This record gives sequence, structure tokens and C-alpha cells, in this order.
Amino acid sequence: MPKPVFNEDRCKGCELCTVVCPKKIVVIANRFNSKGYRPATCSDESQCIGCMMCARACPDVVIEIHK
Amino acid sequence: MPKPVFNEDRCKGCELCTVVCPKKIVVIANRFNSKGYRPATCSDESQCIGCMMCARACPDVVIEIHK
Amino acid sequence: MTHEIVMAGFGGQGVMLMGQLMTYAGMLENKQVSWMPSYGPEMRGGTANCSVIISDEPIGAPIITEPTAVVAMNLPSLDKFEPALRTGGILIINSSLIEQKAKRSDVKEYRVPSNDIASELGNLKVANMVVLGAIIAATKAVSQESVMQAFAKMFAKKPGLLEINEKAIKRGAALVEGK
Amino acid sequence: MTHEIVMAGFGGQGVMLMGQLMTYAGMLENKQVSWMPSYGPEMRGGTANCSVIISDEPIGAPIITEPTAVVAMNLPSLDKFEPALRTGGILIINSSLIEQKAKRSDVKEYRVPSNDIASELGNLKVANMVVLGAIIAATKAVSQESVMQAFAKMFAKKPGLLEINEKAIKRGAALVEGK
Amino acid sequence: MAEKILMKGNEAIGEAAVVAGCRHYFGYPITPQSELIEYMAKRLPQVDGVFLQAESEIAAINMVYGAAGAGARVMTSSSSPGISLKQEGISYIAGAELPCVIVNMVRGGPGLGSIQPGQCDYFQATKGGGHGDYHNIVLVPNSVQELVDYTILAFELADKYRNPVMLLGDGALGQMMEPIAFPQGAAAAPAKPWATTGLRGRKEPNVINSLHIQAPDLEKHNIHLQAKYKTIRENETRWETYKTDDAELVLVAYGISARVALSAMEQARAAGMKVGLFRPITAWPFPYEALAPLAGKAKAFLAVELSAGQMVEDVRLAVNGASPVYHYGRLGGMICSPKEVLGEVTKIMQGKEGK
Amino acid sequence: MAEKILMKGNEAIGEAAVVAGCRHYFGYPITPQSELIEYMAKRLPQVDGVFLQAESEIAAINMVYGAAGAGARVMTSSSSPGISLKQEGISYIAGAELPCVIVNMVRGGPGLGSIQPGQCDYFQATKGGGHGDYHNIVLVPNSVQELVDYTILAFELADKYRNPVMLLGDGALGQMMEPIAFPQGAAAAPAKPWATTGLRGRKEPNVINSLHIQAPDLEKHNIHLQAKYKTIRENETRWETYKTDDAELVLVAYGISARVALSAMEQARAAGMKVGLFRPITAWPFPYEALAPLAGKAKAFLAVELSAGQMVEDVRLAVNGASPVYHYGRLGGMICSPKEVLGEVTKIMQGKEGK
Amino acid sequence: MAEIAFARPESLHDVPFHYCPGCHHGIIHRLVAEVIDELKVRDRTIGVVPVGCSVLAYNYFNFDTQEAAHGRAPATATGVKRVHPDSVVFTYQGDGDLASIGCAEIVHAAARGEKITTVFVNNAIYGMTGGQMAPTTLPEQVTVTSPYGRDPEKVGMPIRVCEMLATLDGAKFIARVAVNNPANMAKAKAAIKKAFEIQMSGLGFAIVEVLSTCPTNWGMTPLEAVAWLEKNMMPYYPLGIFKTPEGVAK
Amino acid sequence: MAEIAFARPESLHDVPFHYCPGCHHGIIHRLVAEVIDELKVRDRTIGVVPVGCSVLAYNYFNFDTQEAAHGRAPATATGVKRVHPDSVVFTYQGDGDLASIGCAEIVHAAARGEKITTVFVNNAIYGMTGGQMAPTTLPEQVTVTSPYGRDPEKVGMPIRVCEMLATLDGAKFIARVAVNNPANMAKAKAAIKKAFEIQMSGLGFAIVEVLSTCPTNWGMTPLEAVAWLEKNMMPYYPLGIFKTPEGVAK
Ligand SMILES: Cc1ncc(C[n+]2csc(CCOP(=O)(O)OP(=O)(O)O)c2C)c(N)n1
Ligand SMILES: Cc1ncc(C[n+]2csc(CCOP(=O)(O)OP(=O)(O)O)c2C)c(N)n1
Ligand code: SF4
Ligand code: SF4
Ligand code: SF4
Ligand code: SF4
Ligand code: SF4
Ligand code: SF4
Ligand SMILES: [Mg+2]
Ligand SMILES: [Mg+2]
Repeated sequence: MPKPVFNEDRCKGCELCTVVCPKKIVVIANRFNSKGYRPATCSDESQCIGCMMCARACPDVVIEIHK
Repeated sequence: MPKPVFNEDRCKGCELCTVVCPKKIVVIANRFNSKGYRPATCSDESQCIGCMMCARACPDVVIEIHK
Repeated sequence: MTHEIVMAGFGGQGVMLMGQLMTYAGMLENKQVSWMPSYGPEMRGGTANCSVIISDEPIGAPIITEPTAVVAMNLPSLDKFEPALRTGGILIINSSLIEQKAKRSDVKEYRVPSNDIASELGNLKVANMVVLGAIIAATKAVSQESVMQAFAKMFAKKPGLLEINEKAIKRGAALVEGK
Repeated sequence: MTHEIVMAGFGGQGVMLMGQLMTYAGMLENKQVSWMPSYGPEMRGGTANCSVIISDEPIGAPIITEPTAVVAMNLPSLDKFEPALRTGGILIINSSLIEQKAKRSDVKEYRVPSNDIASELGNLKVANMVVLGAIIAATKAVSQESVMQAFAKMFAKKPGLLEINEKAIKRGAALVEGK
Repeated sequence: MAEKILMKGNEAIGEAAVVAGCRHYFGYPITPQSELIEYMAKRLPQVDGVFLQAESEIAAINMVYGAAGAGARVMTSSSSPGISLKQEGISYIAGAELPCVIVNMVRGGPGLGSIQPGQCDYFQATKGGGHGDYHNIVLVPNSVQELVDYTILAFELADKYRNPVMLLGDGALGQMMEPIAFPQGAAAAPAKPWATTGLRGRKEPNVINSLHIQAPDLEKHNIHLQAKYKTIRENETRWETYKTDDAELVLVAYGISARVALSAMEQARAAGMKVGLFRPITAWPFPYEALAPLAGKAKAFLAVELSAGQMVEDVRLAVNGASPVYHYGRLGGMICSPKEVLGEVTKIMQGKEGK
Repeated sequence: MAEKILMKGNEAIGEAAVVAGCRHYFGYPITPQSELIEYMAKRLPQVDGVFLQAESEIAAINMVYGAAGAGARVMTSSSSPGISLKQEGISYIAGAELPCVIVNMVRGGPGLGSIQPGQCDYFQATKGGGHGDYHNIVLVPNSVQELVDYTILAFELADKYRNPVMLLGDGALGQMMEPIAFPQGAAAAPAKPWATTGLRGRKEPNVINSLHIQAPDLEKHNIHLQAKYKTIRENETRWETYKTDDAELVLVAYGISARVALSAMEQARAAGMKVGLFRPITAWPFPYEALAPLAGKAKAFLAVELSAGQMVEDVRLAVNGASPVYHYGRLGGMICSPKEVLGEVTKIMQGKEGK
Repeated sequence: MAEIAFARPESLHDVPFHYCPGCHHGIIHRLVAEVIDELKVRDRTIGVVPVGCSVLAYNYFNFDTQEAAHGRAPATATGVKRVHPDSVVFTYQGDGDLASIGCAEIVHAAARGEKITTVFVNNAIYGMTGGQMAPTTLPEQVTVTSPYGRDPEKVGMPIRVCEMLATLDGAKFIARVAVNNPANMAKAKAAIKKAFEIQMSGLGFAIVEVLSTCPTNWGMTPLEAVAWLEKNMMPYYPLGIFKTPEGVAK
Repeated sequence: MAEIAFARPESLHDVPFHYCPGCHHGIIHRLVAEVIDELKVRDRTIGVVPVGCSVLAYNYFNFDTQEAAHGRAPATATGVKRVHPDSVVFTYQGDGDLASIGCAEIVHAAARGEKITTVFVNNAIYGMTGGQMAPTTLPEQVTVTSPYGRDPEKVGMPIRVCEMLATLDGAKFIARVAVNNPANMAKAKAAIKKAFEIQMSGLGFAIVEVLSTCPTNWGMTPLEAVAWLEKNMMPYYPLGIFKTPEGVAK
């Protein structure tokens, strides 16, 4: 099963990944990371199709796609 | 009668004026001016039609056309 | 009396403005004042701090090596400036982002959950004002009134901002004053 | 013995080459030599001159303020350098272009109609070589043979030039030597 | 003097320029002087002035050349690397004797360096910089109020002597805020009959130029320039002394360092040490004649500057061997603290030499 | 040493660079150094080298930065206005510690000035110039043979210290011809493990850089630079003395002026005056320590230079008040003659002071 | 262990970027790094980075780099390439760096047909120094040095760099791309790859202009910035391939 | 006394030019002076002259002038024009000055639509400094810095300045002319006049490139030089109007 893996402390909460996910499962979490940003996260890994859109859209190389 | 008047000591003998005269009456003289150049001169003023070609072609504003 | 206050945090946390408001207030109170910024290299996410001096004497060096008070809006700032604080000095910690406690026991520590309070007030951006309220209450370098006057002057074109900012400042002050 | 020779004329009259050949010849004779040019601002039509020193002693300043010999290829050069010439010095005047006579009576004047001679020889460009012949004959700073050797080296790729230039040099020398 | 206001140093320079009648600014952004160019962008249109962001520092200084030659009161500003790029232009301006004001808010060098404050362009401003024998008048203010006052003076001196004037500050002065007051009204620019305005009825064309193709002409021009520099030296050298009368050790410092040195001096005095401060206000002309007599009285001098040792050479030239001259500096954007300076002072006073 | 040949100074530099193993040249034409760029254009292709005429002096110096950072022995050359344009780049090169050779054939300034020889860029070369605390090593040859020898040395020093080396000549030296000989064979460049060659199997990337965004880092880097400069000062200061042992008056002069001064000295000696000559061969580091002891012996010093007074400041710093230091200069492209200098010497020896 | 389908390219060090949230510099860095990985030239690549927000790019790229002076990256890269003709040399430059102060250097690198590749990040503003006007700033756009909006009457219309450089023979590949959505990111990467291939085949100069956001100085959220880019920049700066040796039109 | 049909224009001082025999600079000076006379703007003209053979042009033009630094004439002219917007400001620049070191300045003056006129004398060489290669030097052309002939493989093809500047909106009038024969001289003068008129009507930047000879550094007689220009320069640098507000094509 594909899944997005977030290097959460690198996330800057920019939301660019959230709009490209065809499944709309990349969302901003309601917490702060150590840098003071609300990080992106996956709301439902089971739906992930491994399209890598989110990873490609991320300016901070936060996301790996594991298969 | 039109005629070309040469400010001879300004002439640098470049010959540019000689090739544009429709009457071929602008020629290089066989003497040196004070700068050491052989100056242009008019071989036959009577033939001059006052077309001003020679004056326009001269880079050193040597020639006036008097009418 | 000379207050030498360092305010530090991430770029974007509004520490510069805090310092400017306090400096402005000092000027309005006819004190000698200076404000000096120090930016990290980054536009965002980097550290930024400013040095505020409010004094009854003419000010020599505008830089501060042994602050009488330190405001730390994030952890790196705490780590950086706590050691320099004078004995008996005031340390304001933004406890919303910093779990760590003061390591020094010879200083007065105030923990201000500024992001949380700002969140409560409905505008995350006023977190710095909460802290500003706290630092003026703790140092008494300038009065709250002067700060509000300074705010009114600096944001003369945006009077709408006054209310929420005043609220934030009051909340911060209240926290320090134990109200 | 130190020869300090200034050669001057219009740009394009070949004074630089004259000087270089003489300097080269001096070097071939194992003398101390230096050559220094001075250009006017213009590419053409301006004045240019060079200073040649040929000496048995090491050369200090490569510039010349009181020449032992002057070559004037045009009138402005004569006007400029005649006054500086040492008493007893040698003055070579290109009489093809300069009607004026030397004003000083304490110098040795040689009048060389170099353009005319060059014309005669069938190549206006060798006027400078005529003068070169004259100056080496007059100063004896270097031998004609050394100059021809220098010429052969500098124009190693154009041996065809040798003959006419040698002729010109000889004509100039002959003029001075009264032959 | 009007009501006090709180302003950043860079912005204060901008407003002072406007007060001085400057209506033309050409510049290029660089930290830590960008507040100045931004202030001018906003302010000049309000007074019908011309603000233009040039494509580079080089274009900016040559626009200044053109505008100054056309008769305007004109300013440009930058920080270290940008000022290096302007050196050819500055030499041209000096050669053509054009009045203008150039601001350098120095940062740590060399190269790209850092964006923190430095005083390591002293040599560039006062000695070298561009090519040829020329001088900028170099003013070195030490507070935001002085930035205001000396910006205005800079325009006056520039016009008076037809010479570029450099305001040499640093990132700290440029970005700090202090209460200031502006003088009322503008100092009027003198008539500039030499300016290229178009003939407009004048008979002889005006030419703005630094070329003198014949060396004797250029020498003559240089002699004229040197005579002018002599006049400036005689009339415009500025400095301040603090408690030097009885000082055994004289600190010499300018700009932001002078403030640090002043604090250190006060602390030293409080500790019973007879320390004074000599503060050049013009770095060129350097106040040699004012500093020299102190050498007879003081036992030693300590130059304090944010550099590896630049102004200290001028101090040595002034003192001319009469007393030892020490140097204390921080480098690369670091500012020294009064405490550090006090440490040096103490060492010297106790006979343990400084560097 | 091979057979003597007669060569122009500028061309001799070019050939010496080739002998020294320089295979990359980037430059822009300007009088009076164009013979050098033209020589390189012709010569480098013959030895499989790279000659590139840059679009400007600024591009040229930044090409030099790139090539030096890539590990090449590289050279550029210009004259005064062009060298001013290179100041930012030179500061970057010094900051990034890149070895390269920069030739300045000085002409009369300021501004466009004249194309005749000058020595008025001494300050620029040795003190100011670019921004920040850095130094070029500055070699000041005085004959065509020395142009050859010191060009070769310049490349060696540049590589040895990873530092820009400036060959400071003047239009006269560049354009005059003298017999010279070239040493056989080339001095080999050292390994440059720091160069950006592409990784080529190396693990850690190399970075060429002058940015140290944190001031403490930049200070550390500056302290390192200053330590290097100290080593250079100790090991590479060069000078020559002529008859200074019994001299009552010591002339101090470099480059073309030193030759004039030498002639003047000989004439003065011939007239029975005890005159000597001190000739710096490195203008930075200036031979302070070598000159200072002479101050104990000589009654006076006379700096002779083609400027309004630049090197004389270094002479004053060296002499440090021990004897009077006079200055004689010509300006704007004029060369002084031995006779003029002799006149100054005579005045001083007779107690009628110079300037 | 799970197979990793998408991971950081080898040509990027594993350190966080200092860029602002949502800044496109990060994406563009990654695309360059991916291309270098794919072309297998990391071992002989030398990057030349500019003065601009990407001034610290030498901390991110995992191959040799040089930090150039502001605007002079093409000259620096020329120096590098002429010393190591077999290396792969690229410049990474912002719009202030390339189109303003460095205008002469890029024009001449292109004119010379210098065998280097340029990645040109056009964000219509000076990011690093706090949002001043760039030569590519759009008409009416407010910046700190055009506080009343860019006035074309006083400072002219923005420069279209690709169109200008396309007039030079030495420029062999010229493309303008954007990274505003996944499709365009793919095209951007392809263009960057092509630009490196052109260099490697010795044809001449190649440049890829990447339209990019600066949320911070535009005063927008990253998503607003993307929308602004699409609405305002794309019409003035049309995407496409302006020049390619294959003669493919845009 | 006879009527004088052709005489020195008032805008030219009555002093000899320092130019070499047959150098076209003299003709171009005269055309500029004639245009200024005819437009009756001598009284408010400010010329900005370059570093190049025409460095002494301030001695020839009979109106106010400034001598700019090498390549920076457009910046200097910008400074002048912004101080005196009602004046008529032009730069007179060689190809080394304008296309090489001054490339950024001319591009940006054009991009800004600076209300100045540029007379650009392209003689395919650096005249003043003794015949070095210019950005406009032709392929294979031998100069003292391209002693084996300009090699496009190493230094690229010559820059066509008009074509490049035509991509910039602010450039409102762009023409290339020559003064190789009387007919072309007339066209050249008309173009220069137009370029001044464009400025005076406030439309923007205008430039006229004049193909020109340098007999001295080309190593030819003046007449040979004209023939060489016709044979070699004209095919690479086509004459014509590249841009005009009237929309006239070339
Ligand atoms: C010579 C010089 N001038 C100015 C600067 C200041 N400076 C640094 S980055 C920059 C502009 C950056 O803008 P851009 O190139 O568009 O890059 P971005 O930050 O937008 O990516 C400027 C003006 C400098 N470092 N050096
Ligand atoms: C900064 C600087 N670099 C170089 C020079 C030397 N220089 C003077 S004129 C010139 C080139 C002239 O060529 P061009 O512009 O084509 O004019 P032309 O003489 O051919 O008319 C150069 C390189 C200079 N004066 N200043
Ligand atoms: S890989 Fe595709 S489907 Fe999975 S989270 Fe990312 S964008 Fe969504
Ligand atoms: S794109 Fe990257 S940095 Fe932005 S929110 Fe998503 S994971 Fe975080
Ligand atoms: S005016 Fe015409 S006809 Fe008369 S001489 Fe001149 S060119 Fe010949
Ligand atoms: S064109 Fe002029 S300079 Fe040339 S030969 Fe004729 S008159 Fe003389
Ligand atoms: S300032 Fe702009 S360009 Fe720079 S990092 Fe931030 S968003 Fe990116
Ligand atoms: S060198 Fe060439 S351009 Fe210069 S004046 Fe002579 S012919 Fe004309
Ligand atoms: Mg940008
Ligand atoms: Mg030319």
C-alpha cells in the first residue's frame, strides 16, 4: 500500500501539498511543530493511490512516498 | 555658378569625396598640406552642378558649396 | 534607571514591533531611548531580535551585552539570551512554543502562553502584544498608557486595530500582575 | 657614453619603429638600452614620440629631459623638442615637411628630405628609414650593420622588405656623411 | 526644531535629504540600507521629486553623475559591495568636480561577507576606493540625529566644494531607531552656472568632463583639485573631544564605535582611570591637527573600530610616534561591547599592552 | 636564462605568465595595458590556453573568480578605471581566498584622466579599493626584467597563500622596451584540493564562497585572514636599498619613480651629497620594519612618487616621527625627471624644506 | 522495509531549506537536483549560485558549487567552464540578479554561446532584500520601491528575458515554465533536463525561466500566491519553448 | 558674396576633428548636428558622449555635453533627462561602449522607455584602443584580440543590437542605417531626425545604429573600408527600421 510519509519538523504548513492530492487526504493538522507551523498530514492513508503529487508539490521535500 | 570650396588644411586626403561627385571633378591634388596629406581639390569648377554630394560625403567638413 | 531589554524570536513573530512600541512609549515619556534590530539571514523562519534601551541618562552604546530583561519568543532565543541576563533580571518566556524552563535561578521568570491567549482572542497575530503587555508590566520601563499612545500613533491609519491589541496587552499584563 | 635620443612626428610616420630598431641594434651591440613611447591621444594625425637610450652604463630613468639628439619628423615636433636639446646636440629635421630652420645655433642641424627621398625610392613608407640612416650616421650610437641585423630579426617573416629599407637607410646615412 | 519623532537611521537620512532639498535619488537595494531606498521611493514622489531604482549600483552612480552635472542635488546609497561597484563612478565624479551625496551603510566584509554592521570600509572611503588622486569628504555620524544633521551638511559641503561627500555609517546606525528632530526649512543650493542645463540662451556650452588628454592639462587639473582639498582640510575638519584634558589614555573612535567607546570611557572614569575620547566627525579630512597636540599630554592612544585596523593608521599619522597607539577591533559584523573596550583600556592603563 | 630579447613591458608580463604556467586569461582592453591582452590573445592559443575577452572588467574579474575557484592559474589586467570596476570582484576573491594575478598599469586619474603613466592608485592597491578588511599582495617592479620576474613570483605567491596578487605597474613600464631574459621552465602550481572541479569521486563537495551569514563565523574567517596576512608580512616583504648606509637623506620610491630617483641619487652623490634610495618591491606588505631602522641614521626622507602623496603615508608610518618625511610628486600622467628630484634633494640637504 | 517511490534526490543534501513557507525556490532546487541525478552527472557538475534568496543554495546542492557576486553568475560560470570544459556547469539566478544587475553578463554568456545552463527564477520581485521592484515586476504591482504601483510611464514595462535572449544566436535552448501545478512541474523538469542536455552536447547556451512565487514579499499566502502567478504573471510571461535546436516552436 | 548652399552646421564648432582620414565618425557627427539645427533644439540639447574614439566629441558639438564613463552613457543621460525633462538628451556611443561594457545600461534605458535618443556607431571594432574585437565584430574578422579571426565556436556570433532591443516595449523607434553613399546618408539623417522627434514627443526610447568604418584598425584605405562595410557588414546587419510608432515595417 502506498503512503505519504511526512518529515513533520521540516513542514512549514504552506498547504501547497493539500490542493494537489486527488484524494484530498492531505490536510493541515491542528497542532504546531517545533518551528511553530501547523504541519501537513494524511487524514486517511488507506485512500492514498501513490500518485506522488503531494511530494512533488512540496517545496521543502517534506514528503516521501513509500510503497 | 555653384562651386565647391575646400578648407584645404582640414583635408585628410581620404578620397571619400572623390567617388561621389557625379561630374568626377573632385580629385586628389599632387601636393601635401600642412598636415602631410594630399588634399582634395576641384579639377574643373565650371562643371560643378552644386549637388553637394562631395560636401555631404566629407567626414571632416572640409567642403562648402557656394552658389 | 536604565532598562536594557532584548526581545527575540522567529522572524515573523513580531518582536521588532514590540520593541518599537516600547521605545516609542519611552520617547513619549521623555526618556532617552534607542532601538536596534538584528536580523538573521532568512526572511522567515530565521531568528530576529532587537535591543531596546530606555534610560534616564544619555545612551552610549545602543547594543546590549547584559540585558536587564529578555523576552524569548522561541526556544533558540531562550538558549541564546538567557545566559547573558543580569542577576535579578526579568525573563519572559513564550510558553506556548517553549516547554523548557529557565535554567537560571537568579532571574525572575514569567511564562506567557502568548499564542494560546492570542488564539483565544481570535487573532494569532497579537501574540506579540500579549508578551508586550507582560514585559511592560514586569519591568515598568514604560506605562501601559504610553504604549497604547505609541500604538495609536504608529497605526494612525488603522484605528480598527487598537481594540484587539489593547486587549492582548492587558491580558499579558494581567498575567504578570497575577490578576 | 650615453645617447639619449628623442624621435618625434605624426602618428603613422613610423617614429616608433625607428626607435625600436635603434634600440634593438644597441642591444645586439651589448649596450644598455631602453625605448619608451609617448602617444598622443589620437590614433592618427596626433603626435607620437619615443625616447631611446643607448648607453655603456646601466640606465636609471628611461625618460629623457635633455636629449643628446632629436629627430623631428614634423613641425610641431621640432617646436616641442628643439629647445630641450643639449648644447652640441644633433638635430635631424625632416625637411620634406618642415621648411623652418633650427633656431638654435649651438646644435648640429641635419636637414633630411625624407619623404622626397622615399618617393624617389618608390615607397613613401620608408621615409622613416631614411631618417634612421641619418641619425645613426650622425650619432654613431650604433652601427649600420647592427641596425640591419635588428631589421632582419624584427621582420624575419618579411625578408622581402630588407632591400628597400637598407637602401633608404644608406641614403639617409650618405646624406649626413656628405657622400 | 520640530517635535521629536522616532525613526530608523536609514529613513532619517532620507527625510534629511528631502529637507536639504534633494529631489533626485538613484539607487539599488542592498541590506542594510534598503530602508533608505524604500523611503525615497515613497517620499520623493510626494514632493515632486524623482526616485529611480537603477539596474545596478554602477548605473545608479552614473545617473548621479548625469543628474549632478545637470545641476541637481542628488543622492545615492548602498552598502559595502555596492559601494565597491561605484568606485569608478566616484572617481569620475571627483574628477569632474560634481556635487553629490553617497551613503555607505557598511556591513561585514570582505566579499559577500555578512549583513551585520562593520567599519571596514574606512580605507575605501578615505584613501583608496577609486583610482587617482582624489578625495571624498567623509562624514561619520554616530547617532540617528547626527545622520540627519550630517546628511544636510553633506549636501551643503558637496555644493560648496563641488565634491562628492560620503556619509559613512554602518548597518547598526542605519537600522536603529532613536528620537530625532528635523530642522525647519531647506538650505538653498547655490547657483550652478557650470551645469549642463542646455544652453538656454547661454553663449558657451558647458561641458562635464574628467578627461584631460594632455598630461600637463591633467596635472594642472590635479593641482587645482589638491588646492581645493587643502581648503577643505583647513575649513571643514570636524571632531569632538570628551574629557581629553586630563586623559592619560585617549580612545579614538567614530560612528557606532564612538558610542561604545563613550560608554567604556564612562565606565573607566567611574573606575578611576583617566580616559578620554577623541571622535572624528570627518574621517576625511581626518583631524590630524586636532589630535596631534593630545599626543603631548596623553600617554597612549587606543583606536577602537569595527575593523582589523584602518582608522588607526590615521591616528598613528597624527600622533607621529609621540605616544604608543594601540588598536582594538571586532571583525566581520561583530560589534564590540563597552565591557570589552574597558578590558583593553584596563590592560593598557596597567601597562599590559593592547594589540 | 635564455638569450636576451627586446620586449615591451606589457608583452613581457604576458610571456612571463605563460612561463609561470598561466593558461587562462580574462580581460578587457584599456590603454596603457592593451599590449598585454593582445599578447595573450595571440599567445595562449599557441599553448592550448584559454584567452577570452570579457564584455567588461566586471565580467573579467568574475571569470577570474570562477576560473581560480576551479583551480586554474589565471590572470587579468587593466588600467586605473578598469581596476576600479574590479574592486567588488577583488574583495570577493580575497574573501573566498582564491589565487589569481591582477595587473594594473596605472594611468593618470581621477576619472577618465589621461592615458599617460601614473602611480596614483597606490592607496587603492594597498589599502582601500574594495570593501572589507582584506589585502592584495602588491608587487611593484621597476624594469621590464622585473615585470617578468615578479609576474612569475606573483603566481607563486598567489598559490602559496591563496590570495590575489596585484602587479602594480604604470603606463611607462608597460609600454617601454628593454632587453630581458626569461627563466627556463615553469614553476609548478601546488595541488588545489579545495577547487571546484566537480566531485570526480571526492566525497565532500567543495564550495567557493565569501558569504558567512552569521557574524561570528565571518569574524572567525576574518581572524583567519588576518593571521594569513601576518604570515605574508613576515615572509614576503621585499625591498632593496642603494647606498643607504651613510645616507643623510633617503629617497623612497618604487616602480618607474625608483629609476628616476636612482638617477637623481647618482647625480646627488656625484655632487657630494650623501643620498640613498630605499625601494619597496612589495607595496603591500610595505617594508615598514626594513625602513624604520634607517630613520635612526638618516636625517630626512623624501618620498618620490607620481601622485599627490600616497606611499608617503606608509613612509611616515614606518619612520614614525623619528625624522622629517618629505614628498615630491608629479600628477596626472607627468613623469618627474632626475633633475627635478635632484632639485628637491638639494633643497632638503641645504635645509630649505621640501613640501 | 517499504520501497520508497519518492525521496529526496541524491544531489540535495538532507538539510532544511531556509526558504519561506510555500516558496517555489524549494521546488525548483529539487527539480534541478533530480535532473542532475537522472543525467548521472553529479560527479562533474559545478553549480554557480547567485546573490538572492537562493544565496545559500550551496548548502543544499550536493555537488561542487561557487557563490558568485550579485548578477555575475554567468561570468563566474564562464570562468569555471573554460577551465573544465568537460564539466556540467549551471547558474541558478533570480530576476533581480539576472535581469537587473546581471543583464550584461547573461546577454553576453548567451551571445557567446557559452556552454552552460541557466535556471532563471522569475518571481517578479527582489525576495532576499525585502521585496523591491525587479525588472520583471508587473505594471501596477506594488513593491517597497514601487509603493504606488509600478508605473510603466516612468520605469517602463517588464523585461521578457526569454524573448530578448532569443534574438541571440548563441542561445540554443530557451524555455519559460512554471511550477504552479503538477502538469507544469513535469514540463518544467523536462525543460531543465533539456537545457542540461544541450550543454552536454556542446551546442551552446541554454536557459529555462521558471515563473515562481514569493508569498512573503507579495504579501500573500502560498496558495494565494500561486493564484496570483496564474492570473497575473502567466499572461504577461507566456509559457513555452522559445528556441530549441530541434526547431520546435512554442 | 556668394550664397553658401552647404556649410558647417551651427551645432558643430569650427574645429578640426581628430578622427583618422575617412573615418565615418565625422559624417555622423555632422548629421547629428544638422538634425539638431533643423529641429531648432540646440538651446536645450544635452549630449552625452562616450569613451571611444568619439571621446572628444564635446570639443566638436556646440551645445552642452557630458562625458560619460565607458558604457554608462545611457545611465548618465537618464540622470540628465530626469533633472531636465524638457531638454533633448542623446547619447553617442560606439559598439564597444554600447554593446559590450554598456550592455546593461542600454538594455535598461530601452526597457524603461527612457526619453532619450541614442546614436550608435557600429564599426565592428574598438577604434580608440587600437582595434580589439567588439561584440559586433564579424565571424573570421581579424582584430588584435582575435588575431586568428573571430571564432564563433569560442566567442559566439556578433550581437545584432537593434534586433535585441526591439524585444523591449520601451524602445519606440529602432533603425539601422549606414553612411556609405549619398542615398544612405540621407536615410541615416532622416532616421536620426525621427529618433529625436520620438524623444521630443515623449514616446520613449529611440536608437539609430549607424554602420560605420574604421579604416585605421581595419587596415584599409577609407575607400576599401567602405567597400568592406558594404560587402561584409551590410549582409549581417541589415539596414532598415525595426520599430516605429507608425508601425512601419523595415
Ligand atoms: C552588488 C550587490 N548589490 C546588491 C546586493 C543586495 N541584494 C542581494 S539579493 C538582491 C536581489 C535578489 O533578488 P532576486 O535576484 O530576484 O532573487 P530572489 O531573492 O527574488 O530569489 C539584492 C539586490 C548585493 N548583495 N550585492
Ligand atoms: C572602464 C574602461 N574600460 C576600458 C576603457 C578603454 N576603452 C576606451 S574606448 C574603448 C572601446 C572603444 O570602442 P567603441 O566603443 O567601439 O568606440 P570606437 O572607438 O570604435 O568608436 C575602450 C575599451 C576605458 N576607458 N574605461
Ligand atoms: S501520493 Fe497522491 S494520493 Fe497519496 S497522499 Fe500524495 S497526493 Fe494524495
Ligand atoms: S507542501 Fe510541504 S511544507 Fe507545505 S504544507 Fe505540505 S508538506 Fe508542509
Ligand atoms: S557639388 Fe556635386 S558636382 Fe560639385 S563638386 Fe561637389 S559633388 Fe561634384
Ligand atoms: S572627403 Fe574631405 S577629408 Fe576626405 S579627401 Fe575629400 S575633402 Fe578631404
Ligand atoms: S522572500 Fe520570497 S523568494 Fe525569498 S524565500 Fe521568501 S518567499 Fe521565497
Ligand atoms: S581609430 Fe577607427 S574609429 Fe577611431 S578615428 Fe580612427 S578610423 Fe575612426
Ligand atoms: Mg526575484
Ligand atoms: Mg567601435
